[in-house]
Amino acid sequence: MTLVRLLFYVMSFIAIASALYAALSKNLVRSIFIFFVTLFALAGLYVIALADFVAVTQVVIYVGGILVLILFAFMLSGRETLNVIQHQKGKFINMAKVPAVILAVLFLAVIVNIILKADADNLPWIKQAIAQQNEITPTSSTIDNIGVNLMTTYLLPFEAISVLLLMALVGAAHLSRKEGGA
Amino acid sequence: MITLTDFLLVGALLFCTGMYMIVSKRNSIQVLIGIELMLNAAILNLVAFGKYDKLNNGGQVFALFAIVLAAATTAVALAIILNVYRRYKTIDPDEIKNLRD
Amino acid sequence: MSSLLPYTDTIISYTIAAVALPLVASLINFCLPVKSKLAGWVSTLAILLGCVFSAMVFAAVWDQQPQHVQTMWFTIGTTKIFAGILLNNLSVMMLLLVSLIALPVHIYSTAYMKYDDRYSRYFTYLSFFCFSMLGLVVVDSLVLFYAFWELVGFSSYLLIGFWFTKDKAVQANKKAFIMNRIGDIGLLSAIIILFAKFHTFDIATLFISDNLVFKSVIHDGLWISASGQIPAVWQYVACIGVFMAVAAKSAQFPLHTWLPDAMEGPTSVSALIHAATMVAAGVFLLGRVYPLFTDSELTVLAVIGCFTAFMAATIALTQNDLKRVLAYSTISQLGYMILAMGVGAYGSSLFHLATHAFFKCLLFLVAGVVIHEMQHIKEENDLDIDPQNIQYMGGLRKKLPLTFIVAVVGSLALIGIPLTSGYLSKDGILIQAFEWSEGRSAWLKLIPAGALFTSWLTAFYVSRLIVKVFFGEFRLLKKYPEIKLHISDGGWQYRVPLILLAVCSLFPLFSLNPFFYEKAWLFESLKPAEFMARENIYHTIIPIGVNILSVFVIYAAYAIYVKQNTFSFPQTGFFYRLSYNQWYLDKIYRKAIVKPILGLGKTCFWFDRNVIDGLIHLIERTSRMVASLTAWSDKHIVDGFLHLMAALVQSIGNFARKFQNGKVQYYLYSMLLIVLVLFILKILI
Amino acid sequence: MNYYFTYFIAAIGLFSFSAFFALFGVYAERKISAFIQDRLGPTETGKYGSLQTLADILKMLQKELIIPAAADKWLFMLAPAVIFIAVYLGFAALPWAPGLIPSKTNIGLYYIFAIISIETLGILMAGWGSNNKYSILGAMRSAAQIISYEIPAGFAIISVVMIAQTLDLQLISAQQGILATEKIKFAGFWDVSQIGGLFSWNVFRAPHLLIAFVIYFIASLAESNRAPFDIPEAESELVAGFHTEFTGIRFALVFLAEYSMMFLVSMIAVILFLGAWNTPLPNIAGVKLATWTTNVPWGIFWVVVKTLALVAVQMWIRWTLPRLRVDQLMNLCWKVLTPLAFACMLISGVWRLWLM
Repeated sequence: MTLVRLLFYVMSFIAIASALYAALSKNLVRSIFIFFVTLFALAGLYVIALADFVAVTQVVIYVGGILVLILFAFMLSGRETLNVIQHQKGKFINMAKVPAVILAVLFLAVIVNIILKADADNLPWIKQAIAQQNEITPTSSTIDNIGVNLMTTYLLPFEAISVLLLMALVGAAHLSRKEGGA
Repeated sequence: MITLTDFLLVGALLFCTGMYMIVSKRNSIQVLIGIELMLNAAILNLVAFGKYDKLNNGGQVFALFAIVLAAATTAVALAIILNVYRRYKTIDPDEIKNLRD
Repeated sequence: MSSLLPYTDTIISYTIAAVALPLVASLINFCLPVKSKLAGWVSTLAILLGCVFSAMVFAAVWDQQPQHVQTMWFTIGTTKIFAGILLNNLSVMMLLLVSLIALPVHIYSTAYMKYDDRYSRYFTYLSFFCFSMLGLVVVDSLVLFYAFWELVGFSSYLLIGFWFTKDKAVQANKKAFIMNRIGDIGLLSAIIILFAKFHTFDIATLFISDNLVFKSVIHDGLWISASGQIPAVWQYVACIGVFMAVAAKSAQFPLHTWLPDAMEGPTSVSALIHAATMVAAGVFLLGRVYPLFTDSELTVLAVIGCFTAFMAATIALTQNDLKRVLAYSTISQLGYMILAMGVGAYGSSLFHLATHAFFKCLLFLVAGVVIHEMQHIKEENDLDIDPQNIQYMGGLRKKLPLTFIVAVVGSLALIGIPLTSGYLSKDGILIQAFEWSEGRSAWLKLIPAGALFTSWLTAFYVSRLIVKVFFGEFRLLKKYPEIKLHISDGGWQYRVPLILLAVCSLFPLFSLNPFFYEKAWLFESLKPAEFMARENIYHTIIPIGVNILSVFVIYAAYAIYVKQNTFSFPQTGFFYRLSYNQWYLDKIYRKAIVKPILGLGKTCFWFDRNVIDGLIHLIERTSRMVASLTAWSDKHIVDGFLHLMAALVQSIGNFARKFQNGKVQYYLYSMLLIVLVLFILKILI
Repeated sequence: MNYYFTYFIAAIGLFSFSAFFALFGVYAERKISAFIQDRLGPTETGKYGSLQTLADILKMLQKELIIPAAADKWLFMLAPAVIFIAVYLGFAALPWAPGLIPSKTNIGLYYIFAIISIETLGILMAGWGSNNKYSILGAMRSAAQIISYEIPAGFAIISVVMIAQTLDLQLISAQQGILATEKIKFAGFWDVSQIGGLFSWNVFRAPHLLIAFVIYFIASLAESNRAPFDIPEAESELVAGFHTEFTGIRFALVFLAEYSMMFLVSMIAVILFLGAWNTPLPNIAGVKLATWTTNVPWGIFWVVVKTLALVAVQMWIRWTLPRLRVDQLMNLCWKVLTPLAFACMLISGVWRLWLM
């Protein structure tokens, strides 16, 4: 049991536990704040998967951007929402939710089955990558390479995403404008 | 050594949690969080596989794209939710059944 | 800069400086407060320095080794796209010409726009235009060329609509912009076709050094070159595209109507852009892509050029708006240039482009002075007149002596009287047109004849203009005897540019020999290989014929308009109305294009209203009938049976409704459930 | 195991440093404000009142921890910790001297930028958890302000990164002095690789970074909720903004976070623009001042001196300028700073391509 492996288990546990809490909590605000823990734990998992840049991006965009945005939207939509939500049927196990639980569990079973069947670690291309030393090692620095790749190999998707972001920006701004504003 | 399967299992768990939230929650914002959870599960898979692509960084780059896309999705979704709230005074997806203007 | 350019060449850096300085000036002016008087001097200084740099570049490149540097811009797949600067005789001539014309216009503008509320904005736009135009002439890649082409159109749009509070100006700039868009579509498609065919945007590779276009041939309906073959129709499409671009930018026949309207901009803008430089961009484009055109396509060009020249000249005969007359004469002269391109007089065309730039700019600046003074009178005396209408002018030669002198110089150059630059270039075109028509069909002989006739028309309308403005007595004074006149030639900012341009409109700048156009240095460096020497009879007859008759025409105009004795034109005849209404082209466009489109809209509306709605009404009525029938039968015949059916239908409906409840999550449920079942089936089987 | 042990030492050291700095900062704030307003400030406790803040801390530690009845207990209790930890984590990637950095990571700058944004979440948590109108208004204002000002700050940082071509703070620092491996040019023309000192700092290497520095400095004031951008805690409107309901040690944590944030953003400014741990003294011929004053002790000395100078400027500004209105604040951010920062970024690109 190396330290990294221990860290992996701790992080996975935190991620899954907090996600479950977010899913089961009746309190919307807590659900949002605990989702922040999930995201942070996931960032940790990315670091363990040797993608430090993605991890930090996750923190910047998800935690600094998306979560704050969600909180903002929630707080802007007024306190009444909260009151309505807090007075939901208060049982922990709700009969209405049972089909959803069954669906999720069955899905999980199926996906786990598939994962175990697929045996990802022995896929031919992964073996090949390890053999050709095309595997990221803990000491290698990837950001230079990511930057170069973004501007060369993935230029088209990069541009497409930027256009999409612009459209989303304009669309969101337009949608959330007050009625009769223009 | 942490194997790919470990990452995939964590991803699967997160994915199913998110799915549960999407189908069961009576609040659009929580549904949105469920969507984000599912997206994150997918990103985790991308990153995990991306470890074996040092040259092209396909996994990591597309993880970045997915994060950015998630931001765009959230912005638009929240704008819609706010509008819906303004009109129906509720954000329970079950209550919003009218498609007409 | 060493890392950007492959090697640092002083000529190239000078070129970049000449192009970039106006841009810098534009940016500085953009940041200045809108009324800042500094703006004018910033722009003027920039263009002055640009002029010096251009002159140095010109001296280094003209008739010497062409310069071409490029750097890699980006890659599409494996195709590398280069961008850079291409300096040959054509581009350095344009470079120098544009900055040389822009300089006096800038100086003039500092005085002309002095009291405008958006002074610095004006110079922002003007400098931006200079940047675009200078960029256009030096770039070597068709993509960059297109970009600058658009920028030129855009800055022209800004300047025409500079007084955007005037409704007419807004209409005019919209019209100009839309007309130019039509041309841009053509240019873009031509560029795309060329790229698809030759896999490069590089002008040098396409037309000059490798001359891929010239080496390609059309054979058996196929357009063949080293890089493959495609149907020949694409070659025609490319030519049509280029022609559309040329026609839109240089105001040729079907697309010329924007240019007279563009006169709504400040007069200094008209001088720089709509007389001297921007409209020449089309001719320049022709010069760049000349090898693309085959012989028959060139003939079409010649026909259209000739027709444009003739038509515009006839229109100019009767216009009363000072600037519109000049605008139509510009169209006419541009027609000459296109005609010259068409008959293969490549050098003459560009020579005429250069000389025309000077004297037309001069005439516009003169018009600016006159209009400015008329405006002055109008404001001082609170009159309700159009300051551009020549009906109100007359006898101004005593009030504005300097303006009068330079105006005469400019007009003589426009008519093409010996000792002026216009004589050299225009005779070149006429003579070569006649030579070209040798041995061609009789119909094509009409082209040089038309051009010749047009030159006499030119003499007439120019004389009419000058006579009406400067001779006779001041008609405004006749109408309002009590008004006071405080007018003069204006300060040095007016005088210096006028004198400068007037000197440039005389022969010595271009040739030491005032009579033989082929001795002009500019022409000698641009002339094509198979040039006929001065042995043909045309070389003697045409200049003499043109000029003698021109002198008569000038005298006739003088006689008609000053002495007003004996003879006067009927104001109602068909030809008068045709000319006065500008050949009804605007009306035709309105009738032939705008009206049909509106009509189509109305027809659709009518169709919707009557046919479709009628159909619906019919259906509605029918169904109502059927319904009442059903009601009757329901009531009286199959009541019980129907109740049974109704109950059945209701229960089915209720059952189906459960799945269509509009709840998103319910749909998600079902979807995920089906996916799950599929998965499980897949695993089990 | 020693390897991990040093990490703990470093963490504890950084914590005690930030705590000590907060003590010092509060005292300095009082004295500077007193000086600016022409009065004496604390004088009673200790010589010149130097023990005043210590006494305040002691008082605060003894106070009762009140949780409002309507508050969301967990969020309320966790918020100060989140706020402080977010700032404190940022310290992990700051270089103090040549070779002396708690955690050497190749994306240090990006990491700090990310970590700082977590503070917003803590503030929102505190605002919502308090269940108090003033708190939530303050929290929303603060979040809106921090998010908006992250944009000009981010672009100012990017313009430095474009010049430096790395996100590693230690490399960025090394580039601004005689330890640089590449050639450094003062204002793009004068090679000062061997001379070092003041001339090789980023603001002088590429003069447009001076604008970027000002933009970053203004934005950092907003991000640490300092005057003139302190509308989230504007006393006259919102009592004390998001920390209205906090008492005792929780309040102390919020305060600690604010002062640590001041130090953190100033230190980032120093690292990015003002030569990090590099000496301002140049080598003049034989008198090798730069070489003599570039080592670990001097490095710590220089970076602390420069940072404290910037902190002093922040305090000076707080006691000199009036508070901005919300609309003025947003106008400044979106209509002035952001376009300017964009321009800086553009110039950086051109500069890097043509002049370096």
